Amino acid sequence: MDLKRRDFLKVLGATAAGSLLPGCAGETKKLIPYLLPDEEIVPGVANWYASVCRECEAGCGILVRVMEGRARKVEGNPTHPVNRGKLCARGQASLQGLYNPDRLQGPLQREGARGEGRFKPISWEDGMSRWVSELEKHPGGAVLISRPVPGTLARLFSTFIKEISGRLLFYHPSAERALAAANHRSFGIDLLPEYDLANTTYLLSFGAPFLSDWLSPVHYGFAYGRMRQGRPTVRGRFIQVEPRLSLTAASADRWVPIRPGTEGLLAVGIGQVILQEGRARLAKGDRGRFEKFYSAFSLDQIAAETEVPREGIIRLARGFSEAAAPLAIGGGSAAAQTNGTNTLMAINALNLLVGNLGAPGGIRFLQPVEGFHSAQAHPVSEQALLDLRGFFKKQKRSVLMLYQSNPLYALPSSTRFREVFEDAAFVVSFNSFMDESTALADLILPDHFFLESWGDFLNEGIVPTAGLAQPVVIPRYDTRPVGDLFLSVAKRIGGRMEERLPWIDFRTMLREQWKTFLARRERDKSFEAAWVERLQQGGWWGPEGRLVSVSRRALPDAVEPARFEGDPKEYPFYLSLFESMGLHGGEGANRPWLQELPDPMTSVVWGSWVEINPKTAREYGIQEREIVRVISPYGEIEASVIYFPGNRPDLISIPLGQGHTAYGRYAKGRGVNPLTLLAPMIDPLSGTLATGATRVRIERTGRRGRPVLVDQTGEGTRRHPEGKKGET
Amino acid sequence: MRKWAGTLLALWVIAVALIVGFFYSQGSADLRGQDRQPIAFSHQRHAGELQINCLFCHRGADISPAASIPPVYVCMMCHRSLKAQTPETQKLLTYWNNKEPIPWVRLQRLPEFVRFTHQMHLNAGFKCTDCHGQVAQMTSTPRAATFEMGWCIRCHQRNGASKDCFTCHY
Amino acid sequence: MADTKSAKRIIFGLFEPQTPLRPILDRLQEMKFSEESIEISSATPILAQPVGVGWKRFRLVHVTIIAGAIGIFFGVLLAGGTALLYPIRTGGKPIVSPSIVGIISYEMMMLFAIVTTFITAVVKVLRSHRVAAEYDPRIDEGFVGISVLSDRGDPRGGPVQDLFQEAGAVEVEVQ
Amino acid sequence: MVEYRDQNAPPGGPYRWGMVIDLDRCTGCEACVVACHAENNIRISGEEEASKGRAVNWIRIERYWEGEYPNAQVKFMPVLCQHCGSAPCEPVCPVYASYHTPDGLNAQVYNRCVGVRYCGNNCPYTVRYFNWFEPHWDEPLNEQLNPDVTVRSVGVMEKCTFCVQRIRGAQQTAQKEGRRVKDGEVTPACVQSCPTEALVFGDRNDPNSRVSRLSKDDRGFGLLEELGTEPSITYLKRIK
Amino acid sequence: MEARKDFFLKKQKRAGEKEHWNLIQKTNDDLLSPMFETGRSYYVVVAVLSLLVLAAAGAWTYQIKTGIGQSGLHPPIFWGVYIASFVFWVGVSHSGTFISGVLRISKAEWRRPITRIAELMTLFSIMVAALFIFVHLGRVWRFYYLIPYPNQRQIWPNFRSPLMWDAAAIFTYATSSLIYLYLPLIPDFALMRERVTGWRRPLYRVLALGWRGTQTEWRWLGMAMRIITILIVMVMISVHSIVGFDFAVSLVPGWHSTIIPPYFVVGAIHSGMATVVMGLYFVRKIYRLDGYIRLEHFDKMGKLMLLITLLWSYFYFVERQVVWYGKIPDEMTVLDSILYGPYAPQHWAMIAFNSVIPLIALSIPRFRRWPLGLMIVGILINIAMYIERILIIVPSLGHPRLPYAWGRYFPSWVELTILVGSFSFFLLLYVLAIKFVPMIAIWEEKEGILHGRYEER
Repeated sequence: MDLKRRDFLKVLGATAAGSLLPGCAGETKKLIPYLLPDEEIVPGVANWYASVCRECEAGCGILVRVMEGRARKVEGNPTHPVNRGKLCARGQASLQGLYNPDRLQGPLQREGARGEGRFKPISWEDGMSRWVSELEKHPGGAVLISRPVPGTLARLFSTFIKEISGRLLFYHPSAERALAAANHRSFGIDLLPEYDLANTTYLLSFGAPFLSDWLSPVHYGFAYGRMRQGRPTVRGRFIQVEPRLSLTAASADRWVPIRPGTEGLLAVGIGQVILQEGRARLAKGDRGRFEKFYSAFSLDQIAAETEVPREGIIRLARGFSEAAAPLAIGGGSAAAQTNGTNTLMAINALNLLVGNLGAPGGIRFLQPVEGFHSAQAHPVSEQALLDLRGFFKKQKRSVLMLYQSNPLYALPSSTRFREVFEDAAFVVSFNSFMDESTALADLILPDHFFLESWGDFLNEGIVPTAGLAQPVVIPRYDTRPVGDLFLSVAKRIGGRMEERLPWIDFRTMLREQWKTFLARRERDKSFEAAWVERLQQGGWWGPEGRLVSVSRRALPDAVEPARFEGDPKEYPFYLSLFESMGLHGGEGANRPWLQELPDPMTSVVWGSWVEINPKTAREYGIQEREIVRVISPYGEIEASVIYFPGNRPDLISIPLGQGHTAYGRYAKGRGVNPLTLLAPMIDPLSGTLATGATRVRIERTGRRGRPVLVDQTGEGTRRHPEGKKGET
Repeated sequence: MRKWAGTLLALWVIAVALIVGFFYSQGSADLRGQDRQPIAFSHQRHAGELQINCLFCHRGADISPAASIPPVYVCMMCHRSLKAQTPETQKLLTYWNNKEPIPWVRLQRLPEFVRFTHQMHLNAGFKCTDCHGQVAQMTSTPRAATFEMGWCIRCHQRNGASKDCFTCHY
Repeated sequence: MADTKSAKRIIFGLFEPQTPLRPILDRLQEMKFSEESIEISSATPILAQPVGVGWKRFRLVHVTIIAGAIGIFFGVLLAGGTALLYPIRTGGKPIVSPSIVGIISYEMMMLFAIVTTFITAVVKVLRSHRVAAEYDPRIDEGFVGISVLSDRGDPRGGPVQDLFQEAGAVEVEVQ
Repeated sequence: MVEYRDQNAPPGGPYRWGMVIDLDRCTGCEACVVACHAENNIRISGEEEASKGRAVNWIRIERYWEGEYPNAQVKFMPVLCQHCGSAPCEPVCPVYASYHTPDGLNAQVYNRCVGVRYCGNNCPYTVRYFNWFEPHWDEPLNEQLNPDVTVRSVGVMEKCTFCVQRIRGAQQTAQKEGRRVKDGEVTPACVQSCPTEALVFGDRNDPNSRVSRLSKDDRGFGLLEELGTEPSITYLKRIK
Repeated sequence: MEARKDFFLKKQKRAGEKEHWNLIQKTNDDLLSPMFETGRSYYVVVAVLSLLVLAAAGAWTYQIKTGIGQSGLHPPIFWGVYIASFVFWVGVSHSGTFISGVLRISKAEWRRPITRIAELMTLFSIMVAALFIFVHLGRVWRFYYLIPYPNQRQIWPNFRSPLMWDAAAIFTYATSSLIYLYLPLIPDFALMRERVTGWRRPLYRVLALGWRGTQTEWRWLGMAMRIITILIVMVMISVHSIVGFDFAVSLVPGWHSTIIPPYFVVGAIHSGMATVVMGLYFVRKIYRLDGYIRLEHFDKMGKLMLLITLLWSYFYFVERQVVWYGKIPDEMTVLDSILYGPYAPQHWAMIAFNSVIPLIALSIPRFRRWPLGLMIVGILINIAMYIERILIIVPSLGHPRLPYAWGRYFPSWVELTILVGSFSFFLLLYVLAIKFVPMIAIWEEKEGILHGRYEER
């Protein structure tokens, strides 16, 4: 019998017993942080708790609606400057992570050989002892791969790892490392800027999927809305340059289907025209340098290379430079090449040419929240992860720890990252789900879900905020917050470690951290009052971050052509992998809401597909929905074809996120993981994996697939029901 | 005669349908549930003799859709200090000491598709007894009214409240 | 069902199909049997004008029309009245709209008319059984029966039986 | 003939809830879709059912291709129940499960529905969804269900309600305070989540509400309004 | 009619008179013999049909237990085989009333062996049709919400819904059909009452209402028949018009057409006639009633069918032509899908079976006197009419106005089982009825014999 929505009698009783009995040890203590006196928890009436969304790396502020002790709905926090009360599909679906039927419910120990996938439950005590003894057995050999956790947890991790002289790698697959590297090189600042889309009048985007999964889609989505219709007389123009018509390009006024890997060249061409036509707004000192750089290129050659006609380039340049507030951004497919960093630098140079740094509608670097003591939590590139292979080989037997990261899925098999797991003496995972990497662990000590735990989130890039997360529901399973684990191990190890990490649990550490911070920020209030206020608000943020002045205005060292793996004759197609709206890099694949969320462009749900330009498909005699084999020098996959008029004819595009071999019932064995096709091509400047640098060919199988389309026939969507009405 | 047989059959079918429908519309409330309450709680004793206000225990009634069952700790507010022990209060103490909720059997249940809010009705000036009867004189509390739709509608009509379906069903 | 205990009796003569009936009927009328007390049974309708009882100037179609009118009234109540009892707005349609009331009333009119006509006819058929004798299977084979209703003590009983015998009745029976 | 009059209208006349959807802002990100799923206890159909075309999206983002490469264009159009003033789905329901509320909502009363599915056929927007089976949530996903919204049983039609549970909540508050619901006081889940603020919700009978003002925009049109459905949703054309 | 009135009263002395009365006895025996002579094949047929019906009942039970999702329906196609079958069976039910009604009104002599077969068809097919309303309901256990009766909820059904018109019309029609079948059966029940033994005897005794064959009874029967015949033809027209309204009053492209109600009536009669011909053929063939269902009857039926085919083709042409010429985009989408799109094979098969083949075949006099051929044409027409019901429902629903929502439909095994079961149920009722009522109205036949005899002279 299903537990129905209003079955609150039982839960109410549980709440009553759990939260109201004095002297209740263990987990129930966690309920006391509720902001409301327990008398005010009334069945049938919702309570709202502010927290920070941890579904992606943007760190939106959220409000969680809790009724009868259960989280019912997640909504955007209207006061949070990152998302202003809005929330994306993934954030909404975080509830299905919390209540996912396949969550790990307690500590597990491997049985049988590694990778066999057999685990048996053990007690926390035993689990912790094993972990500690393994750590002690391998001094100096421990590696922690964690998702980026800017804030107190990063400080805890880095202190801990430093004390055991291990390595700490913050990694997230779609972290746009190339963008950070390019900005660092261009502007000399180690921050992600805020692109002031809302005030832009001409947005030139090179592949940046800012409306679906780039940096902070909600933040930029909000700004996009303002850019289009937020100003009474001005409507910002928006051009998207990329080989595949992405979700973001769908909203653009014009889509420029450029040849993959030549985005940097196009940027250079545009820059050249701007300079030649004398529209550059450069400082005196820079002009010579710029002219020298740009004069080295021939516009005709650029036009030929990029396959954007010369007039088109000139038009783009004029439109861009004549605009009141132009802005060029780059990322996504433009960054996913071996020349990604240089491409992005060339795009940055466009912004330098029109002098929009710090201007409204331009690029702004904002000072992070000051006075917050935290360790750096900048994500590392794929190259850094791959370097671990050598480390583990050399170190021989060492301990690998995983926190909320799944590198085995996120890295192409051609990178042979699996070797790290094979070489590790002991693998501990703190993940909440049995994902591909966790399945290879020796010990699983599952963390609380983020809605059950304390935490904070220091947003350094984009909009500076310090988000504060509190548990909104009683932990559902026998899990433990990872912070508490590290602190208690610190106590077991003792010595200097204990000195550096003296807190009894993570909550105490967090409070202390914030006490120091708030003491400086809100001097007139007592800590308790300020703390409660911060909890209610969901963190701390100032009225408007201070601008950081940019000292460096660098041009790319060179704009070299992108390298591709695979002979163009044998492998005639470029490959474009893109993050699907709901699943992103695959983290969302175990949330049924996201699996059933139609892909906005193709309306596919619950599976993978291959997008081919209809013209190309017809040349090959491929029917729509036919299963096709995509072959690269490194692997092959099979999936159904969807005719996609927004693909270059020489491009095959496949969504990421499916093809899990583990990760619960909704994800496992569904669709294909196109990462298996990829060659281990790396952008040398940023160390980022160049996902667009592999060439492929296709073969027909003749079998008809059954991709699930919400747009059932697919025919009708070729015509718009409104005809002329939908547009002007 | 054949015609009558047909009529009789039709009547029989309608009668069966009505009977089935009647019981169906009763929801899943078990009217004999009071025999199976874990503790023989007496409203007569508490609300009647001791004159405890309804809202003291059912504290959700005027602020929430649900009147709510009191948490164990509300019972213990008094029973902690009471010296006299009966087998029934002993049961209460057992629950309290084991930190278990009391599995009360629900008697006043509306079907899932009915959205009833106590709050609105109390705010409109109704008393608990208007619908639940003289609870203060009952040892067990069966339904005082049918709680069927027609019963709701009649009252809504009498009091000029909305008869719109979307008031209660969504 | 003819009741043997009642004061009435039926004299029944069964005749071969070819037997001419007119003379028999003429004789019966001469014997002052009223039209209402003579009935002819046959396997198919044979007379355009029946001779039997209960054939008054009753027009079945009147019943039909009255029933139809009641049906219309009922239909109006059903389609219009019930809608007014608990008015609910739907899709820009008025609570009571004439065409819809018309459709329902039409169906109800037909239903009432047909059912009432049927019931009336059945009642009439059942009531006509006072006069006729029990069914004889041979009637199905084409034989024709003549029933004469009279009081038990009626002196004409004997002569009627004689008449039937004379006319070549296959069987004469008194019920 | 006999027209329906509401006895319980708030001060200043009845509401007429409506929405404005700015297609120039909509980016097709589908945040609204999941928000709606979370708020309204929409079932998870699963791959098998979805492959039969039975996936439920009270609000769906329709995507239309125009042109061929390299001039291919995509347009998104969020389509949800238009809460027609003269809804084709309403009169065809034999049991009044589909009807029109005094505040302009096109209501679906689940417990009254017997499942003839005529309304689904007659809806020109195809925004009505049917419960082909008893909905099921793998434990403990069901713990997320919103207690304010009925979990629909097998055999009934369901559709967008403009998050009536939120509207009723706001109306009750307003009624207690003897006033009308203020503009922006209540938003359906989709409107609340929309990152680009493409969706705006409010009372069309209030001339000063954002919805009323925006729907007078030159770009405004009603989806299939030529059918005389009087939709409560105004779309603002996308500028190209 | 003076002469006829005194038919019995004249002295009958002509030669061959005796034979004539023998003929009446023979008629009784011949027409009753199917009720008493039961071969083994009969039981086989009943068993097979019962099994199929049971299978359908099982499928339906399964559907009720699990959900209507067992059908192949999905948005936007909310109606499929069930409603198509409903419309089809309502259509078939029109034959009986139309033929017997119209022929009775026009006093056509050749109706005599046809009426009973047709009337039974009416009753059984309307029963099957009504069943489909329930099969189709999503929550059939709540069907009583559709019944107008005073209830505690104080809510009545919505008579603004065409489905309520349907309910009223079907109820009226089913009741009337039962009465219309029953009235002319009374004398036959009386006849059978005398000939049967065992359990059937008390049953017939009740059903015969104590019939004695008196002229008063005949008179009342005749009058009731005349009135009800007229009324039921009026009901019949309204019933299928209302079923047509279900579609015509909606906004669905391809449905919203003023010609739909009369077109439905004609289509109904078309399929009904075809079914009657099939019934005639099989009853005649199996029970060797060549002497009663004669070639002239087939010839007449053939002519009537030819007329209806022409009428149907005309209506069809008008409907499509108007849409095609008007070129309203949404309507054209539906029409295109039917004429050239995914539904084209079915559509052109339908045109062939429904119009072209019958038109050619039935125009040939010799063909009309070939029962087997006529029966085959009947089968073709019925297949085509079923396709036509599907083609009215599915392509229209499959192409709603917003193309994103377009869909295709294929029935599931549950739907197909129930569909087969419905045909079996109809046949089973018919086969069982053979043992229960004479397939040809015996008294009418006898009346015909005597009448014919009279006319000869």
